[in-house]
Amino acid sequence: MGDIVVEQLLELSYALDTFYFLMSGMLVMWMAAGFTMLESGLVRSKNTVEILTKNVGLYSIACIMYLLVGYNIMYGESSSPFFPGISFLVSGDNTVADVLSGGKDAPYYSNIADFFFQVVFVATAMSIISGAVAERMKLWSFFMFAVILTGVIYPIEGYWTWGGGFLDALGYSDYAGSGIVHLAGASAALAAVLLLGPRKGKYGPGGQINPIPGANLPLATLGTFILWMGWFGFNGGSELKVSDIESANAVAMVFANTNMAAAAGVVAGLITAQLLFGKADLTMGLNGALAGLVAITAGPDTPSMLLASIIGAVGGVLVVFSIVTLDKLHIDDPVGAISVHGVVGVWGLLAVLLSNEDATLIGQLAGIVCIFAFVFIASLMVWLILKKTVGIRVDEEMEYQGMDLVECGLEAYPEFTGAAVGK
Amino acid sequence: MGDIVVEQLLELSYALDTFYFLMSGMLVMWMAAGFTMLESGLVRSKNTVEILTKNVGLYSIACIMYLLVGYNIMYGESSSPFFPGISFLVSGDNTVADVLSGGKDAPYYSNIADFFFQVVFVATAMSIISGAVAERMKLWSFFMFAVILTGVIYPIEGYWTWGGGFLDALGYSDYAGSGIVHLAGASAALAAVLLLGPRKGKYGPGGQINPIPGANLPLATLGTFILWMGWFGFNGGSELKVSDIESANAVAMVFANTNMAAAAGVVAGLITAQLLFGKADLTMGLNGALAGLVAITAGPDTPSMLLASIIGAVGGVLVVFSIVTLDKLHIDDPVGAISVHGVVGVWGLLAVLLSNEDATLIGQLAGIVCIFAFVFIASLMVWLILKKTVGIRVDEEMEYQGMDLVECGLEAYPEFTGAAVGK
Amino acid sequence: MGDIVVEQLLELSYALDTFYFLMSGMLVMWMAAGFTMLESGLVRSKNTVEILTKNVGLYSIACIMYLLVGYNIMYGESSSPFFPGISFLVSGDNTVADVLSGGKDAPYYSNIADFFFQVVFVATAMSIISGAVAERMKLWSFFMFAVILTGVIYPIEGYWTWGGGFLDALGYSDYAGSGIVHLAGASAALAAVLLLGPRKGKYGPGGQINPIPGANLPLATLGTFILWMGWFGFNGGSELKVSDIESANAVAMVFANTNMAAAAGVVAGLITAQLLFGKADLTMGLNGALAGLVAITAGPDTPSMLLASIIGAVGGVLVVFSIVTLDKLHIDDPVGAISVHGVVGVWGLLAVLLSNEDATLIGQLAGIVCIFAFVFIASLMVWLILKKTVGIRVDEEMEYQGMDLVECGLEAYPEFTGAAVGK
Amino acid sequence: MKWISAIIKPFKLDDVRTALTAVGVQGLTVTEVKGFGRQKGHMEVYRGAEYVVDFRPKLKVEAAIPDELLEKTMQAIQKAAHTGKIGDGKIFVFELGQCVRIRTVEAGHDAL
Amino acid sequence: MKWISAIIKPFKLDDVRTALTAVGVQGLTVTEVKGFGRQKGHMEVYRGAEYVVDFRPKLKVEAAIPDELLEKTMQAIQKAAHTGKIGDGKIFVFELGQCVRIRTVEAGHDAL
Amino acid sequence: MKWISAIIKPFKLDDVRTALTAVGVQGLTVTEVKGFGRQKGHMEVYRGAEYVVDFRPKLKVEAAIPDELLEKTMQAIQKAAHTGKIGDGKIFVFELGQCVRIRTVEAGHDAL
Ligand SMILES: Nc1ncnc2c1ncn2[C@@H]1O[C@H](COP(=O)(O)OP(=O)(O)O)[C@@H](O)[C@H]1O
Ligand SMILES: Nc1ncnc2c1ncn2[C@@H]1O[C@H](COP(=O)(O)OP(=O)(O)O)[C@@H](O)[C@H]1O
Ligand SMILES: Nc1ncnc2c1ncn2[C@@H]1O[C@H](COP(=O)(O)OP(=O)(O)O)[C@@H](O)[C@H]1O
Repeated sequence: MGDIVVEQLLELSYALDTFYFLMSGMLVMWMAAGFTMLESGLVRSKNTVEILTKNVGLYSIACIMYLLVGYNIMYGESSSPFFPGISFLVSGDNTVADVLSGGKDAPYYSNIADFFFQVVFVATAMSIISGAVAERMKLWSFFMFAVILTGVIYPIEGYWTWGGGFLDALGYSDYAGSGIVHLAGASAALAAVLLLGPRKGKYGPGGQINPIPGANLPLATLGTFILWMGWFGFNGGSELKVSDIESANAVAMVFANTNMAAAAGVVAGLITAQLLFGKADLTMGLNGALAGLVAITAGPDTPSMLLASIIGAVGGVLVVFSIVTLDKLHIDDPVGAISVHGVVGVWGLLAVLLSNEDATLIGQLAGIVCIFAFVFIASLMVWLILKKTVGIRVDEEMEYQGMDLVECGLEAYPEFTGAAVGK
Repeated sequence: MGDIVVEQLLELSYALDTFYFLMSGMLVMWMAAGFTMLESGLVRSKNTVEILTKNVGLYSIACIMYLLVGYNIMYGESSSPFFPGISFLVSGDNTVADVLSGGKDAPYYSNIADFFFQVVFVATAMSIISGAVAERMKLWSFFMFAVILTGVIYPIEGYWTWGGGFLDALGYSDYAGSGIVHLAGASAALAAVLLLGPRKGKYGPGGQINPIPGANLPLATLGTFILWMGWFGFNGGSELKVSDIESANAVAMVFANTNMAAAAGVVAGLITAQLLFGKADLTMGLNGALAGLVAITAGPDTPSMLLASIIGAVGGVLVVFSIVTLDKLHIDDPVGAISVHGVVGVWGLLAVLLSNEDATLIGQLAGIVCIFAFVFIASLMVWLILKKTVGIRVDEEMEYQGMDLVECGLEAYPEFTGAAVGK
Repeated sequence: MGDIVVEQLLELSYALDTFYFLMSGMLVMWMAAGFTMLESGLVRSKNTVEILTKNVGLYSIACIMYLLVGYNIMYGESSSPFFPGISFLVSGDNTVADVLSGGKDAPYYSNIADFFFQVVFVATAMSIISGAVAERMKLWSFFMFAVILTGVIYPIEGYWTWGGGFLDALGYSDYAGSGIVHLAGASAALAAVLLLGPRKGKYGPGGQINPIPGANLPLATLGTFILWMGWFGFNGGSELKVSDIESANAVAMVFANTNMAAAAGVVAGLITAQLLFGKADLTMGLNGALAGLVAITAGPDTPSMLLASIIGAVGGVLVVFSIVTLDKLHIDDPVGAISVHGVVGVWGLLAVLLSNEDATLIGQLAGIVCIFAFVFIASLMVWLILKKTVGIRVDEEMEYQGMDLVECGLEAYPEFTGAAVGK
Repeated sequence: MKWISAIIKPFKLDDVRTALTAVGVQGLTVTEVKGFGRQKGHMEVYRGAEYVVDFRPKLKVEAAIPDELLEKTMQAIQKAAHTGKIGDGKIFVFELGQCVRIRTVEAGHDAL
Repeated sequence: MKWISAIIKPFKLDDVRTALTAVGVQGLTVTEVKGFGRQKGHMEVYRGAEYVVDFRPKLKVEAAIPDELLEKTMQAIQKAAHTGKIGDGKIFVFELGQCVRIRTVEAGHDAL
Repeated sequence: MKWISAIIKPFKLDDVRTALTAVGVQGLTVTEVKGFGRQKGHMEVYRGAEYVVDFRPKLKVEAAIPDELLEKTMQAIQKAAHTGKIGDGKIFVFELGQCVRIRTVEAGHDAL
């Protein structure tokens, strides 16, 4: 009888961990809606349908590419710590016998649940980019890039750490991907923005900065809340196990720290904006929340809640300065994606050193440099090829008219908008 | 001591399965918000409050009717495979002793959790209808129909399969309800639309088709994402068990396949629109997502992820052609509900044959024909009675003025809309 | 071997309960988005950014204050049943040894998960207030009040029941906080509204009531659905355990009753509005849903689903009359928060007596009176101090211009709104 | 030259435009306006409080025309915008001093 | 007949309408406009960049009136729209050539 | 006094305003309008059905000016609003009977 009991315990524990993965993955999938709402709130109404289309489309492309080839590149067999192997499609699930074999290496949760959880991460990385290139990039060129990033570029750099490649060996510590996901997305976004140039009218002839207010701030706020919620799956699921006391405690810590970092990011962002600009700029509060979340993502398991709050708050301050600075450099990022995910992603990776004794400065710097350099350069090359062939930017007249009519033939709010005066 | 351990294993497993049911039900409930946002984004602003009211109201009516009588019709005792029995209200939960008795027939999760999961399904079926009849149907007539459909019509046809009636015996295979829920909703919607006629101005005197653009596409997109998320509960919960390895693997497969089918539906829908119309019509991408979801719902457990993607993609192509065709037939369905849930629902039921060896063509066809015929005819009769008595359509002047002021006394966006010019 | 099995059972059960807490907390956190959307849909567009900022900010402040001091006040050591103790920050998590010690008092779920679940409750209480004071209260004064309420006032009255204080001893029964959370929030809101006065233009010179329609009803509806969904965590998590048959059954009952009460509240609210005003006023349907939810919150575990529906329906009727009455008394509450959470909260507390044999009228009345009196008076004092020092209301010209430009420097919908005519 | 400014019911726009094109009017400019007149506003209820919305949505259709088209144009609008129910609107006629086409600097009749 | 076109501050609409009704003006048409003038725009900050919104929301209130009402009408608007602060707006008066009521084909004074 | 009413392409607003300020026009009023003219509308597709949006967004810029500024003002608008492509718009000139500043009760030229 003892054996049956042990087996049933394994079954239950396997079921609980699998369920936990699926719930986490579901929450990360929900982040796609968050990015979509955030970005569609921060662009002008004439470019809203296009940003919606890009977001729905990129999530879908990410799923397909990662199934076809990405997952295997990232987690498949390889003999080199730099170059992952390649194979196609995802194989079946664990057999009951394998699970019950019970050794150290026996699988303890569903393989397919793992795929599901991983696939939504890819989409997150790609979502970061769509905001930064909003209001001027051609739709289908963007989709082509999405194919490459989610099918090849992300899986390769993901392999280096999570697939057991050289960054893992170097001790690079990145719990849920401040670097692997967020900095990577921001690096690709930066490459795109540099090639694309700013939106027409964003910077005046004398170099002055013309704000281009987003059309729908309640949507942007909703998007932030969705991301916040989804992040519980993003970070919480990255513990990869919940079925024993220590894992459960760790997951709880991750949830609480994720929440505290975001909260502190909001407060810091709002106060910074109030002090700098004399106004409680909501968009800075929202970016502060996201900055707090990105900052804690590299290590939400080790800090105390107080330290997590501080890490988030620093992120919230940083993001405001970063946004203002990038604007002065005429790097036009309509939603602040490069600041939130890139600049603050780096901060998050360094902040791991504050509480995680296993992390080293060398390891973290190696990760930052390698991920940034590889993703930036690889993306730049892909963007360049696209630019020379199909083109990446719509022409000026189309940009003035708005992407929605040109690319999608639709208006987002056909009954509401006239020609906005004095904006 | 052995006994206590076995009992505790049963307790834990019961708890896990119950919790899994509740989380799934919560996600399906959330689909009500998805339908609401989708539909309110695809109608004109003057009919928005009314569609919101219909959606909130129908979900509530569904819950009440299913509690009062529907659940018992569907899952109660009956001696006939065609006619379910009738009884009222839902009895209490399983006793601890029953659960611990441990035999094959011992309940393994909460009865009330089952009710909760089932009740949200009914609401889904009814939600499908509200979109198709939008912008012209009387509010309270719609609610009266909701009482009948959720209290009687749906439970009867649901009984035929899930309650152990004749379709179950015929081998009709419909995992989470492509037919029982989606095709059923679409059949009732078709009956309504045929009796109602198109919205005024939708088809010109020469038969030309006048588009009536939806007022708020970000909401429609949000609604689609909500539905996508909620579908993880809809399909994922329909495995009905998660607490052992095989069930957990099956649930994981269902999550992953559901996601892949939706993603492929988006890509297929967008590409089809681009090829047919020369524009990446966002609304077709959204309908593609839903088509993918509906298509996979009849059998998300058996196909590989690749096959699931193909099933979804075919759904995404089909839905575009179906929408265009229905429009040419002057069947006016503002949100494409009949195409998404009806036409693609049928495809989903047939697609089961591709991977499920237990399914037969005969069984699937029997299900399709019986469900469609019964729900369509029963609904047609109810709609007819409503039409002859209280009326189902507002008069022309009210339709012009908008349902919102007439039925609800409110405007959805009182500060934004003037009299839209040239729309 | 027996010991290991017992320990593993404890581990699994601990993991499941912790996971259940975290999922519940995640859902309650999501309610913050619900309040935000609800409120931003019910104010005018010129005050929308400010209400968004208030909601994002108050949630964040609540998290920080509750971490710093609130949680310890509410659940810390104290020798007095009236005055809680005070200490700072939240200590670490349970050790494996403590959990496995297995006695009656051994912790059965993560301490940090408990904090996470509790902290989102505080935010809910504070969210109630922002709606009632909308469109006229200064942003930073509001935030200062949030610091006090979430750090001190709420924890003190929470201690009286959930922390084991005198109300608990008196037998006051309040399952998930109809009183402790909702009535408390409404009491603080009432104090604020009395000091603030109505919005300019809300009541005419002859005392007539001028409606001030909300700018975006789809958002308000979305907010209601989000709250409905989140409430499954709010009530469902308050069972505090899911890992055995009885607890699982109880949680299932709570989910189902929560859903039924909300559904019945919608139907009751809509019918009442139709009968009273001749229109199916959507906003009354939405308030009906929330009223149903608040009403059942004090005791969702004991009634049958039918009784739960009745309790919700009474809430839905009550809220309509309460809103109309408060308006006649010139108590200007733009979103109906005082009615929904206060008046109906009291009803919910009394309704406990219908099914819970352990509850007493005395106990319930004691709870109502003590919570209302304490929170109302304490809040009044804080608001008064704020009024005398920094001021709580913007000046008339700013109010006319809108809070958004004045406080946040942004417009919510910069492209859509002109100067609304005839509103 | 004359300047015609007609206040009409919004759903008559297409009819009016077609009628104007038919008589030879080459261009027109439309503005969304709110009108107050004999036609009374409707009652709305918001959360239990009733109120009258006095202003009704209308469109203002404006066209510059040569003098000789005046008669025909007015009749065209009159017929196309007519429902016979209260609130149909008005046609106002003004003297137009000058007209220039920005693209070509043509002036007067040629610019219409 | 005269055509009055007044640019006013939006929150004065109700007062102006009441005043006009009082002197016997039967109908009017209101348009949302943006005004640029002596009254300066306000500064907004969006994500750290400051900008001036030069245009201020105003309403244009237009009414066709018989000549004899001109004096009274202008005074009524003047009084009702006056706050004394910069940006109060202007009243413009034009000669109105003709006026027709679409519903009845009445013309001239009867159509006002 | 003259009343200038110019229909322009929306993105030319800033240029036109600057040009008008330069020649000494002190105030102006802008309205969002939809224009129908030689410039044809664009095709949209919504869910498979094609349709033409005939009306194009335009801005109407209005200014009251003293007679002596007429020439300069018209040239200023002409130049600033010109792109040379179809749809550039028109300038219409009316006789303005009277003008009063609500704030000060100044009338005529002083009120412009
Ligand atoms: N004297 C007026 N001056 C300006 N506009 C007017 C005048 N009279 C009516 N209007 C406009 O014409 C519209 C219709 O007028 P109304 O009196 O309601 O009906 P009818 O045109 O049938 O007489 C009004 O809504 C208003 O926009
Ligand atoms: N010359 C003008 N032509 C047309 N509209 C004008 C003119 N001058 C002012 N306006 C309108 O009147 C409004 C108020 O004018 P402004 O100069 O700001 O203040 P004031 O009316 O106190 O002199 C402006 O916003 C503009 O809409
Ligand atoms: N006769 C007219 N009366 C009133 N507005 C006109 C007239 N003709 C043109 N317009 C306005 O001018 C705009 C531009 O005119 P259009 O004929 O398209 O091009 P262009 O100005 O190059 O001749 C139109 O959209 C319309 O708003």
